[in-house]
Amino acid sequence: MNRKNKNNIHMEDRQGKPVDSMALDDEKRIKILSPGLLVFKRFIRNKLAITGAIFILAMFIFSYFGGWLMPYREDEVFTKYVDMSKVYAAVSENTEYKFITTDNTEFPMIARSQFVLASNNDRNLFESQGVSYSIEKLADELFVVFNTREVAVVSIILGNTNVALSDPSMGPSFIERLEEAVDAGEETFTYNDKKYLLVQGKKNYLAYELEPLALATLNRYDFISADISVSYDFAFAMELAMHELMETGEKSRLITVGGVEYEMEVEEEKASIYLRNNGDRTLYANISRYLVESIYQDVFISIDFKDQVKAMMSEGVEGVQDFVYVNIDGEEEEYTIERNNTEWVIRWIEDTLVIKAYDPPSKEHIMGTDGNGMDILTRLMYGGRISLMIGFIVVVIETMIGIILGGIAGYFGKWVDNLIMRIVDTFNSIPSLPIIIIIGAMMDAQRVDPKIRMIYLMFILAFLGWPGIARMVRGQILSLREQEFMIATEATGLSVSKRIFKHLVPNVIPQLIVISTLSLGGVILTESVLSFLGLGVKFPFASWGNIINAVSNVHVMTNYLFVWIPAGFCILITVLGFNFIGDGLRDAFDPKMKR
Amino acid sequence: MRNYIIKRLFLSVLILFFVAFIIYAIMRSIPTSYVEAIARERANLPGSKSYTEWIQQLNQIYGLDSGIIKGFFGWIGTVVQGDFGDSWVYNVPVVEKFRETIWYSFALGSISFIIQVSIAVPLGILAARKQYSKTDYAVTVVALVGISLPIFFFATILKLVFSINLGWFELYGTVGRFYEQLDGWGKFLDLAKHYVMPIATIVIVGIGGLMRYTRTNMLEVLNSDYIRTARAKGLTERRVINYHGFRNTLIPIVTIIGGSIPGLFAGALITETLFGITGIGKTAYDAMVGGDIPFSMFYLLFLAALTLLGTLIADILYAVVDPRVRVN
Amino acid sequence: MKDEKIDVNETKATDSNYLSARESHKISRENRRITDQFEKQNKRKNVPESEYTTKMKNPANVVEFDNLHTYFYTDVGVVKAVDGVTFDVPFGKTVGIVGESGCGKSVTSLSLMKLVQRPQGQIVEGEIRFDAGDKVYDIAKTPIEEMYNIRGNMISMIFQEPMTSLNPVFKIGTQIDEVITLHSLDLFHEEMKAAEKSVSNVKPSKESKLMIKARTLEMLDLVGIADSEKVYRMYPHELSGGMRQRVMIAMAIACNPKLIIADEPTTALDVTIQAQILEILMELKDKINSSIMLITHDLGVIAGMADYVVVMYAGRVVEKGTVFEVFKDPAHPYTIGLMAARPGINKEVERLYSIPGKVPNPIDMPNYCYFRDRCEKRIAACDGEYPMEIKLSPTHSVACYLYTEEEYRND
Amino acid sequence: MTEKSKRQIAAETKERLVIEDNYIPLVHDDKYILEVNALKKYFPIKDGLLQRVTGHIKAVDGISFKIERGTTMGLVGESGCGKTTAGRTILRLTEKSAGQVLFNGKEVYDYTKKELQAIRPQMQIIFQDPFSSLSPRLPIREIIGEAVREHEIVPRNEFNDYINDIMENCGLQPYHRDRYPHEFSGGQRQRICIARALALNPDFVVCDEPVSALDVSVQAQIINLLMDLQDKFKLTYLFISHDLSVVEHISDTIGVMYLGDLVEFGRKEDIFRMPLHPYTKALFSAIPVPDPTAKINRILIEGSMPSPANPPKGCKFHTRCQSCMEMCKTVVPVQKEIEPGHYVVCHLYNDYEGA
Repeated sequence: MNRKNKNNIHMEDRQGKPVDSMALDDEKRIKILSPGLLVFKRFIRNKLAITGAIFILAMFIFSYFGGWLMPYREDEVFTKYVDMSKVYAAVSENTEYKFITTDNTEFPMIARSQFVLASNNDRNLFESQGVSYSIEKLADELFVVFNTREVAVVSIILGNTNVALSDPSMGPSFIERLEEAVDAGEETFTYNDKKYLLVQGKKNYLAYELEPLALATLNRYDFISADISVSYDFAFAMELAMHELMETGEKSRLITVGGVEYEMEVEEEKASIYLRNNGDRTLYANISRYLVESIYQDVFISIDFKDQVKAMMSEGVEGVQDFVYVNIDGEEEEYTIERNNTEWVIRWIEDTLVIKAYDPPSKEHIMGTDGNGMDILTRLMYGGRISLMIGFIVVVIETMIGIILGGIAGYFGKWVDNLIMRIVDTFNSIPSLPIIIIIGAMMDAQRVDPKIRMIYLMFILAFLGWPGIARMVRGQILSLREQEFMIATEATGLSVSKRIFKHLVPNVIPQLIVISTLSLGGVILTESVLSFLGLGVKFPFASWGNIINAVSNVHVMTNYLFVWIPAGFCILITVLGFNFIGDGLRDAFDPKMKR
Repeated sequence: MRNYIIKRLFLSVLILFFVAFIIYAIMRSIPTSYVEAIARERANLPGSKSYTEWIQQLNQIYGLDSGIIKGFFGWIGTVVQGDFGDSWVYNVPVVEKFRETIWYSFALGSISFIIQVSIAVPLGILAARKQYSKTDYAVTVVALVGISLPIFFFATILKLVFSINLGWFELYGTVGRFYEQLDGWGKFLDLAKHYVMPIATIVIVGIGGLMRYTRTNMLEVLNSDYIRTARAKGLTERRVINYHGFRNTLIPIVTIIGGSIPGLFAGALITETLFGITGIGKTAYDAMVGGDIPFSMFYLLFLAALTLLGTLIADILYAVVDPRVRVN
Repeated sequence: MKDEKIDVNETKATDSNYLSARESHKISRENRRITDQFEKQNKRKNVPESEYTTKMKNPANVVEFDNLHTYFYTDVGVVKAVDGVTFDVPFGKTVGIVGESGCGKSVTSLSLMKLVQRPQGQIVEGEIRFDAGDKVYDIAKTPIEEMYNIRGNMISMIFQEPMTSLNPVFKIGTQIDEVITLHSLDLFHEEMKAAEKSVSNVKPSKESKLMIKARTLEMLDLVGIADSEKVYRMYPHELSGGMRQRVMIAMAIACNPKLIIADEPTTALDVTIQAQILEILMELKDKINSSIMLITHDLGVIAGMADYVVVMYAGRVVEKGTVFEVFKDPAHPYTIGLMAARPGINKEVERLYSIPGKVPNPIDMPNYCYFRDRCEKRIAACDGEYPMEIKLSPTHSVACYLYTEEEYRND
Repeated sequence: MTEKSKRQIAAETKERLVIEDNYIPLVHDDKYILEVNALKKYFPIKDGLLQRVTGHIKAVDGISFKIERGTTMGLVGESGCGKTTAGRTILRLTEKSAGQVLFNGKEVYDYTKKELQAIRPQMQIIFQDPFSSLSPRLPIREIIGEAVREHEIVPRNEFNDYINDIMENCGLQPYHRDRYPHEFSGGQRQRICIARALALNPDFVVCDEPVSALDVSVQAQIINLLMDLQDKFKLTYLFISHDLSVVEHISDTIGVMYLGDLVEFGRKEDIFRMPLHPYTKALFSAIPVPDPTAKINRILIEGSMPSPANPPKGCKFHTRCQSCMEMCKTVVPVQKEIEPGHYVVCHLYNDYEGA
């Protein structure tokens, strides 16, 4: 009913006009469509064209305005803190000798291994890299290593002791002491606070001067603070004391090293050392066979923690065991400990700073993040800018070349036309994609700057894309030239430039718009293929193609769909949009099409 | 007609000559440091020729040591004898590698092509018959989506759905590991498992153009006077379209189909690479990315020749198919 | 340059006579609604025969157009291309339809064949009665399926453009054979009648093929093609325009149609060729005894060919009568003007008569005489409704206020 | 094919390819605005590998005539007889192959490009096809006015009035100025074409079938318009048409063309009173007469026109001529003046000189 009313109004509208005052054959009687509206109307009526226009508009807004509105930068890497169960420390029973050297001396690595060999074979002398060393066994698994220097040879010929000194500075009293030792059959002797070693050869004795170099022990020292390191003297004293205590069964003893008084308490295989100060005692260090080491270089594990761990271990750890450590500030820290063969691994939940790689969509990152921790939505926007920009620039360049060459060929004809058309044929048969791939690969190897690369890419694409346009322009101009209105322009004596720009060009433009729109889609597609192959737009610049590039990793392809699916649809929609519009425009401009 | 063909052949050879020159010039403008770096890299690979041998080969065949014009003629001389040098990446003569791989591409190309034609032409005609109907819109949309689909994206989706999620087809390669041990049917199934997705990709991405082309031509034919005459004769709509309309539409379609036959040898560069099919396309891609100058140059020239052959065939076919042109 | 540009703006603002986007939208929406209705009607299947058969008013006629309206629903409005046309085509006679381009003469003939460009063009109202012998069709209501049997068989058509009206990829012989195979197969093979249902798929046997070919050659001979055997094997493009038009005529007469529509058959041809073609048509008409509907804008052609003349103007018949009546005593001012406008050999006039103004665009025509505004004999009565048809004699009638029924009844 | 015959053919071809350019130079008479002498226009046919010229389409094959100032010459003939080409060659819209074209006593082909452009306004052309003869993307005011501005025919401040004036003269409304060609009917387009030509204030206008595409009533309007304008502006027309009755109405002199030749030429009255050439006669008789009572004896000429690329030897019309004689098949007839100003090219009148 309503509809009918509307129709009536409509009829009145048209009849209400002062028709009668006009003659029937007056064109003013009939309203017609203006030329612009005619094309526009045909375009509007094409649903696909409208869809295409909406697509493109949306992509433009998305890429350009989206890029402005987006708070993130194109290449901003996002990080986050993650509670990660991370290995915090490893505990193992020490089975290797630790060498505590005296001040300012060095015990080379090679020599250390020689020591292990020697100690296993009960030799007390060994050599490494031309340096002689000797070993003194203090207790089981406790040795002192000396730097050894031959000082004298004592030969006993017919009961006569003959001493040959290597060092003339040694006085006769040393010889006396030496002879005394030889007579006594001592293996070592002391002279002038220095230790000497006598080794019996076949016919003679060799005397060596011993200089303490290092203490070799299986025990580990855990100090109260990271600043303290173990010194030779301290270790020597402590080791001896500990040994003795364990032998005697005593529980504790006072030891003075370097004027500082310590108290040692021994319990099973470990010992605690307290610093005594006017009767008070504070824990200073622990000695044990266990090695508790943080995997971080800068983390010092407190002695309490180590104690707690050791205590747990002595109770025996089975499977994964949680434990809580109360630190100095009274906070509880949760850890897990797990036996792993001969080792124990301590893990903790750590707030770690990591790159947000492949973060699923969230509030901050509506489309998630990619493998580099960059916001995918932002990348898509900037990628759109680049894809569209490349598309437009390439099409503008190739259209210009096409118009100029096609126009010249079409307008001047004859040999000029022939020549240009052969050039077009030639360029047409040059395979463009392989050439771009080769140049891309070459630029890769030459490490060309991504920005310059992009410019090259545009020029190459344009350079290989113009022949189609040139051919179209030429054909169009050839057919226009035959039209009578062009002959009329010649007959009226118009100048060549006016004939070209006022008569030819406007008539070529519709076709040109169509072909440019269609090739826009093509260029964007080619660019995306190249970028996908890693030969087009390069990181840090985003491009839809290089975003999809992530799928070369099958894991990403299968598990992180949000990384590559949107980019694919962006390309599809944009190219489809341009194709829809181009198709619609072609129909709209074509007077033969009825609608 | 004979004169025409001879003339066209002559022209094609001439154009091919210029194309060859441009390709040669492009290759020559590659920085020598790059060439040397690649040669050195190649020489380090096990079983390869030495660096000096590679460079020597290049110098010999491509005349890198002489001027560009002289070098070009030298190169053309060797090419005419069929000598394209040894591939750097594959370590075999270029022509030999080409012979090995071309049939994979041809198989892939021709199967897809047959499928494409047999789908696109009927659908195009259907769309034209029912212009502006829902069918027409659907066909147009399918065609344009095909044209607009990024091939790598579509291939990836196929892989994801059919290979990873459904497990119907294989992700990569031409044959399975146990291919040799399978019986005939098994071999066929195995091949199908590898080839279905690449073929589907090529078909979907390539079908749009032909479909649109058919539709446009059919529309033009249907608007012509002789179709009205056919209707006035009392022919049924079916016969008007399938006989009078179709025969006229066939002229441009046969032309374009004939023209694309040489293209079947060109290999689907992207598709083959994506699906790991060792056809000429993938081989060439690896060669190009690997800086294999001899193979790249051969491939470029090969493609140019195919393009020219395609246009030549199309033009000749046009003259053969269309009675109006036949006489002259 | 500058001052010109200002001028441009001035004139543009005042004199735009363009449809606004809204009006245009309204029109196209309305058009779609109406054409969709018609299309629904057209696409019905299995229409009962009673719906499209009727009776002739006068059994001497082969075709009777009765108040035919054919409209085109275009973007700028409804074009009433044929707006109430009534005339008869008697058996064995030639009826010439004259009028200027756009007057609806071609659309009238296309309506008869149901070949009007759909969906824009629709037969909106009226009847076209066609006597097919065993029954009488109302073409306006006849479904397309039934039309296949009428087209080319009972009514055939010759078009204006011989260069484009023949299918370029088929040989002449094939094209004429086709129409004979389609409609007259039973002439050669009784048993083939059974297969008539699937006409398009019938593969004629060898003998009937030869007979069909013989018939084709006969037709080619009939239209004055000397080397028919050779022409049979030729493609259309190998023939000149005149020859092609002969082929078209051969095709049109091949099935002995009851009516031949010749739509400007000689307009695209040179005078000398036109004379040849007209000669052939004249001869053939007597030979095959069918009626001809000759559409042309050339009064000379009509005078030489037709028995009856129908003058059309802006989609309506303004005058009709026998050729002698119309040429001797043209009644309608338009007919008179048309005749005076044509320069003729040995017709000494200083100045040609020219009808002022131009043919109106048939959109939204007001309800008064369409010729009123161009008419030099306009009287007060002309401001009234569109004039009725006045019978000046039993065969001669005119739609004009200058004449009244009484005047002639008394005669 | 033997070697010899090949060479022979080559020699023959070579001979055929030579365009003869021998004519007796004209002496200019100021009463004629246009004098055409032995004008030829051949279009080359290219073939073979190197696109060598292998033959010619002899569109215009040596025609001679003169047009007096302020008169109209009609040029009739069937389509493809070369009348359009003749018109365009006279205006140097295509280059001639041979012959002379004197416009106001000066050889048109002697002008430089620049000079030619400057004298273009004096000789204008109106085309047949009203749909392709107007630039579709320019408004009417531009189509008519652009050349006026280019040649500075009127001062800039009078430009608008001038254009309005011209449009009014040609029966166009002022509001048409801003419309585009597609909005007009054929007749109006033809008016626009006439206005475009007339705006340049020409002396001589080639009307190339200006009414062929129009309806009868519009035809009359355009013909009347052309004749009115001729009176008003003292124009000279070369009126090309295939329609004899139109030509008869408008022309003072008439030339009949057949296959590139001017077979008959003379004053209208003479030609209609006494058509001489068999082709002219046939042409006259072929015109349909709008009188059903008139029974005319048609001279039907058989067949259609031969190809201008390979015209018949001798008289080109002999293949279709009813009064063909033996000599017509071999000997090329020459132009003869049968009565003052009435020329014919036909062997039938070989003896006429003596009579």
